[in-house]
Amino acid sequence: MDFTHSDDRRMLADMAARFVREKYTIEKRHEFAASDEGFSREIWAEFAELGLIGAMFGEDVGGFGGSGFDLAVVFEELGKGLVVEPMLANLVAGKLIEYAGGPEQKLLLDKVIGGETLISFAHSEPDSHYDLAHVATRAEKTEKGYRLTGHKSAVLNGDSADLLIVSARISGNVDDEDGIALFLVNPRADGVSIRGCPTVDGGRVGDIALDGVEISDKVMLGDGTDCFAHIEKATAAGIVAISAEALGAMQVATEMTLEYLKTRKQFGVIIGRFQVLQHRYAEMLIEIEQVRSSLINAAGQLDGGRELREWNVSALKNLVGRVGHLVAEECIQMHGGIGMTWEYALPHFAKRLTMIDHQFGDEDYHIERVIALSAV
Amino acid sequence: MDFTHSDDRRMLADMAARFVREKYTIEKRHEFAASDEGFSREIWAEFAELGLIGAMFGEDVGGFGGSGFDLAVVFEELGKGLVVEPMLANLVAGKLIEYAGGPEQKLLLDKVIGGETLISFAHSEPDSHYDLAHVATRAEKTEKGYRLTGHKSAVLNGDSADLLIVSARISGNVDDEDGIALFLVNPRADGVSIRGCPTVDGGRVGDIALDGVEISDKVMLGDGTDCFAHIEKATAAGIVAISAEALGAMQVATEMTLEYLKTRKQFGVIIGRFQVLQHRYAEMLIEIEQVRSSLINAAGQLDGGRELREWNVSALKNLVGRVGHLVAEECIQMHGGIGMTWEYALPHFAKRLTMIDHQFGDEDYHIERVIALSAV
Amino acid sequence: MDLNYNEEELAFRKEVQDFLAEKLPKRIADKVKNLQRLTKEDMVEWHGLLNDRGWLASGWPKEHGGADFNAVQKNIFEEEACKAGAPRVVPFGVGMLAPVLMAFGSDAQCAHYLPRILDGTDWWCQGYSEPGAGSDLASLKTSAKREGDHYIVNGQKTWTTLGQHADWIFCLVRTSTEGKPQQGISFLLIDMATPGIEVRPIILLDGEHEVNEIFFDDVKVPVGNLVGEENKGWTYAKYLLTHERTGTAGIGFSTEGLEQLKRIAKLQKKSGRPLAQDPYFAARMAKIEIDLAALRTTNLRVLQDAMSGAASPVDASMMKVKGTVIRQAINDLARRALGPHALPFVSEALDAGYNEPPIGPDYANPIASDYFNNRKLSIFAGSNEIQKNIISKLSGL
Amino acid sequence: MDLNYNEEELAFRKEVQDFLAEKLPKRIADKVKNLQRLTKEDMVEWHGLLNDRGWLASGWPKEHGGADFNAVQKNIFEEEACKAGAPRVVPFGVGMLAPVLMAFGSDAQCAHYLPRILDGTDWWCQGYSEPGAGSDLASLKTSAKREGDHYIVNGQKTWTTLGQHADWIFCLVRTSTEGKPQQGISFLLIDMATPGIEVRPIILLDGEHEVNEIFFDDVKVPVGNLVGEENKGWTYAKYLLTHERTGTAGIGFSTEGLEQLKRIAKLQKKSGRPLAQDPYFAARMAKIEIDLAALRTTNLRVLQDAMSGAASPVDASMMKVKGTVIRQAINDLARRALGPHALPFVSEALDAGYNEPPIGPDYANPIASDYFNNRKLSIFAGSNEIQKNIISKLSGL
Repeated sequence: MDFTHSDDRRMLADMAARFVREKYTIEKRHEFAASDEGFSREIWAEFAELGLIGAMFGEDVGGFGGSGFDLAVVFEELGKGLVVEPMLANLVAGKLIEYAGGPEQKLLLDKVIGGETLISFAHSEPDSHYDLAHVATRAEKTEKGYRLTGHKSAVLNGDSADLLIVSARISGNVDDEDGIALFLVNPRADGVSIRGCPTVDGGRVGDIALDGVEISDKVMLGDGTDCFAHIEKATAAGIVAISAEALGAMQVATEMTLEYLKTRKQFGVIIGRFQVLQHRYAEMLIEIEQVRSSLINAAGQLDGGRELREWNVSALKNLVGRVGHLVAEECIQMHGGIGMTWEYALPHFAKRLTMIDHQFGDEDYHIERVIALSAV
Repeated sequence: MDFTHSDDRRMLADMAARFVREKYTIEKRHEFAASDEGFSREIWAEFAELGLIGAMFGEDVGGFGGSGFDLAVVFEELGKGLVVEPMLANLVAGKLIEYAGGPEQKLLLDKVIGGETLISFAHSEPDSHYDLAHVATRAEKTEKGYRLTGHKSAVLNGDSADLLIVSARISGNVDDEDGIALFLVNPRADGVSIRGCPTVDGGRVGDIALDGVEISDKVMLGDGTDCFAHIEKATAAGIVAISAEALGAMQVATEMTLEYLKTRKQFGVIIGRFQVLQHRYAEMLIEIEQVRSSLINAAGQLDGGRELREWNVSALKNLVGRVGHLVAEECIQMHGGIGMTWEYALPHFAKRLTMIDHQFGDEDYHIERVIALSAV
Repeated sequence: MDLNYNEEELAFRKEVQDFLAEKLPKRIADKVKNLQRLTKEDMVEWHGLLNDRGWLASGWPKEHGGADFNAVQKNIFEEEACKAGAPRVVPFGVGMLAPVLMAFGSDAQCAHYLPRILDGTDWWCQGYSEPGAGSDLASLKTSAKREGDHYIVNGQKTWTTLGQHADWIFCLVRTSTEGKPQQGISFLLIDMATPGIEVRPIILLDGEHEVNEIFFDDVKVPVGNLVGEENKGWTYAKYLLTHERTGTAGIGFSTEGLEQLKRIAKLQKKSGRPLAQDPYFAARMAKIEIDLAALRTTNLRVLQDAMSGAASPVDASMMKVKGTVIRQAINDLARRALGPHALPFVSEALDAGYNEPPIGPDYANPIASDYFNNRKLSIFAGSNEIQKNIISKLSGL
Repeated sequence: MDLNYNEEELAFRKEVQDFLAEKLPKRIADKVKNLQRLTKEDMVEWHGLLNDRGWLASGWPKEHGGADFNAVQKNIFEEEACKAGAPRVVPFGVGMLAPVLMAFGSDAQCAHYLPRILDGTDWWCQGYSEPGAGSDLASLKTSAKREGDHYIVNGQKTWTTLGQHADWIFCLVRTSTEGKPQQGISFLLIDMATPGIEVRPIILLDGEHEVNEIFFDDVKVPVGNLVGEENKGWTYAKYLLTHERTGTAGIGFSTEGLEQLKRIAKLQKKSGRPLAQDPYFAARMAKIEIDLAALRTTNLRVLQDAMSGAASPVDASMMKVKGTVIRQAINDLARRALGPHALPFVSEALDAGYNEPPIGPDYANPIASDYFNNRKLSIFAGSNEIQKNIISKLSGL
């Protein structure tokens, strides 16, 4: 048993931390978020150069890490800066290629790791809620390959991706785990139309219509079978990453709150002297430690067997949902009016923490999943 | 719209309040609870004389009230004294006779109101949890009447009742609402065996085995049909009563806590000066006001149509479950060690508040019921 | 004890319903129901329609042109107005300044300002909070120094809601630094067109411009604009705070919010069935519905007490806390209900005239933003922490 | 980062398991698992068996006859002991007095008292709390006046756990009223057989006799029974409090409690199916299981820090709060799970030898009572409020 990180991983974490601290002010972040693509291509190129993208993937596909703890340390630092670059989108889509792709397809990851190709996983649909097996998009067999018809929604950075991984059903009913295939789709192909849109917490999503998109056999990821298992596992990686991001954001939010409590006066007294705020602050700290432990549990199981992995991942996401909500609401409340203003950084952390519950399944979705996985 | 009680009902409430205040010390209460029957026959006779039992029933069956608000004002005062006399048992069983009984059977209520006959409703069974329709006890038709076989558990004051109302199934499956009949059973009849037992909060329950009890046709309550509806309505009356009891207990518990907070010193300071305790105290008060309002809502619908009645009754019991739990745990915690001691009255109020959630359905049972009733 | 409205009250409710059905412009009601932005013109238009009916100043006595509603009538009006999607009456002139003028202002002030509030000539805003004085109002620093027939005002106010539209501001200013902080405060009326006043927008976390900072740099205010006596402003403000507290529970908003939430939960799907049938989500909704049903009755009880003069300030604080907790919980659930659809947010779609098709369900766009905006409910108008201080104090702690 | 135990640790776990399987009397384990009462004899017997193996004093150095377990070993031992149903080692002598003696006592005191703790000659209890001094320990009033070779002790101690069995008590007493309250406190060892000592039971809310009041009326204590220096007792007590705080999370108890809860939830029925399948109850259990899984890892992290000397007192306070919240929540759910069966309570059934058939399911009788008893967890050993004060203070507030 050892809870210390290896030297390599500590260096990785330090590098990400330094980059965020030195180059990623909240003003810049807002500027990037408000741009057309919703992020900075230059920053993305720097991520590639620093090896941060590569740290998301295994050595067999040209990466420099790829374990749960690599994801965790990098995303924790990204969370501290509210980084808007499309790391999460590229991680999840990249993991699908890593897990499911054929040898030639895996070569695509070189360009992803190099920052040249942006990818995203177009999976969620208007009626999916958080159900990973819900795929109504159809892939009909044609002479040359397949024809895709369907509607993908809230696709992370789907409006700036150079390549989409699209899930579509080759057989079965709309909620079946079986029968889902993955396809590499050019977003500029005929029949693909994408509407980009900002998100309430500073990100970007794409709404993607697939209107009889003709694709060849070759763009099917892997051999087309067992794709649900790959989707589940890539989502698990996404959950570890986004939970680490949440942990980073929680720490900054509580640190800002601590500073505020120590300086702001009311009725002639530093408000940090009010016992109610002290206790509520302490309660947040306790829960954040819990999140850190839960993140360790899930990151450590990411490459393990399905049941342990999924139990720990869903446990983590449930806890992050609960604690993120607490920290977001409490930090705003403890700040009072100033915590409600755009100009101040705190509410942006609170917004991100809140909206993380809307990605990869919320607190209720994951408690149900933990129950189902416990019953096994 | 008028939230003031009539003069008559105010007098009833005052009388109950005075009785509890003047005659029902906590020491006496413990003494009654520790006695063989778990209550005082003398006190019961006084209740009868004061008309408190009669206040539970309508004038057509010889009572002097019987509305939801009559129940509410009396039980609120009983709750303030942690009264252990079998008012609840006689209320619910008596309501069944009032609702379902034939003209002759209703005459039985004279003796109940007079305090001469104690009655109780033997309904719950080992696997019932809180499901009112769960009746596995069978009533088989015989030549002379019926033969009852089954097991009733946690029957309120079932060990001291002079007459039991037993639910048994004449048709249908174990969880069906249809097919349940009610029978007036002499607890000393052949085949009835009763084990009395104290409850953790100072009451008494009976565990009743019915081993082929032969009864005549005449002891079937009413005409034997529609009994589930009567059971539901009598239970609603029980819920209004026990919730009012909870409201009374909550008030005493918080008043004792207020007194303690105002006198106890720690670190040289009256602990009521600690803001954390102030806020937690305020939060209890807010919730107790909510309970009072919810009680008004349910009491006002008790004689109304089924859907409004049951929605409001289940809403009330859910809220009482939540708030009772909060008040019980918080009042003990805010007292510290002294709140853990038998000698002090507070923990007995906390125990009763906690265990009220175990009667007539707990918080979870009633939230499910509210959902089902809202969907109608 | 009678939980039913009497015939008079029912007739009044019918009257309100008829009025709203006839007069409330559908264009405006649609904006309110779809959580879109209201323009100043929308608000002024609605005020005008209410005033034509004599109902703009619902609490004023009739001699000043008010409706003189009692507490139950006010509550009925609020319920029906929320249900119909009527905009909230902007309270600063009608509900906040006017009661102070009637109680403490001169006859001349009443005669001048009250009609102008009713007919929409003056849009008022409130100058209480300052950067260093939020919940601790008495520590305010904006100064008014007497020079001849004028006060010279210097300082800064903040959180001034809808101040960008205002013609006038009523301010608490410091006219003396002697004695306790409360003792040197005066209540001053200031024309926003006076030189030296600058209004700067504060953008809230949801990107909306709803509150402002107002800077005063040697602003000359005629002494005639003082309300009541100099250095007695704190008393007037406290009077106003009590006045402001009735109806802070926002039952009408919560009721409408819950109805909207239920509609959303029926339309959103989870595992192929309506989210409303998901046991966890259904339980979250049911708990709030139970709490709101109880609070609705608590509110009516408090209103009855208020009408008989028995209302306690502790009631107002309790209603504020529980009312905002419930309203925020409804906002929270609406956001949760959307699942991934809570993410996209197109600010322009909040304006009337936006014609692009929605991204996601047509009700989704403003929901998350509204949740964030309404975090203010537990902060502004006396934070819930302050209210709990008050409750415990008045209860004997 | 490695979440697995190493081979050495696994081997140790096996050793503990084997020992428990072989030596822990089934009669005693059954009592523990069924929440029945343990007699003094049961506890003494188990202490003896542990001491035979050299494991009674798990934290003592070997030279004093201890096991010298490191933090991870202690944790493994606790986990396995809880799982097997071993009684908790009564901590007053082994875990509380002994560390103080070793750190501050004389060699003679160590040589005399430590072996008697190990072999069970002396049963110790703790005399800290007083009626007016609970969490605020420094305000204690029990006085010890020096008269020749003795102290004359007068006063009252309370909440003395298992004091009814004790041969000796270690006390904090006031030897001076000069200076700050903390400065005049001394640490004194008192033979319970000394004239002038009276032990009165305190019955807790569940009817159990577990704590006591102890009265001292001119009790003569030889000066040789003073530990360390006069008026330095506060320092020793604080040392002890730090010592006491490791392992306050009660992970082992919670783990076993959760297992028991799951068994009950499978056996109890709701609407004809196991309660464990009820979505609401299942969610309550799952949330606690998630929290406990996280706390288990937090605990291991803290233990690792403790072994490398990096543990912070804030960790101990966090573990205390979250650990007791989880443990109490498990008790709460077990009670809820029983439905109406939580009501009956036959106190006699808690004693071995009770032969009546149970009323309700055989696991039901002690559950509600145990829930009430364990409300103490958040009160005793530094209330959770005190812990939160500490956390916020150490975090910079």
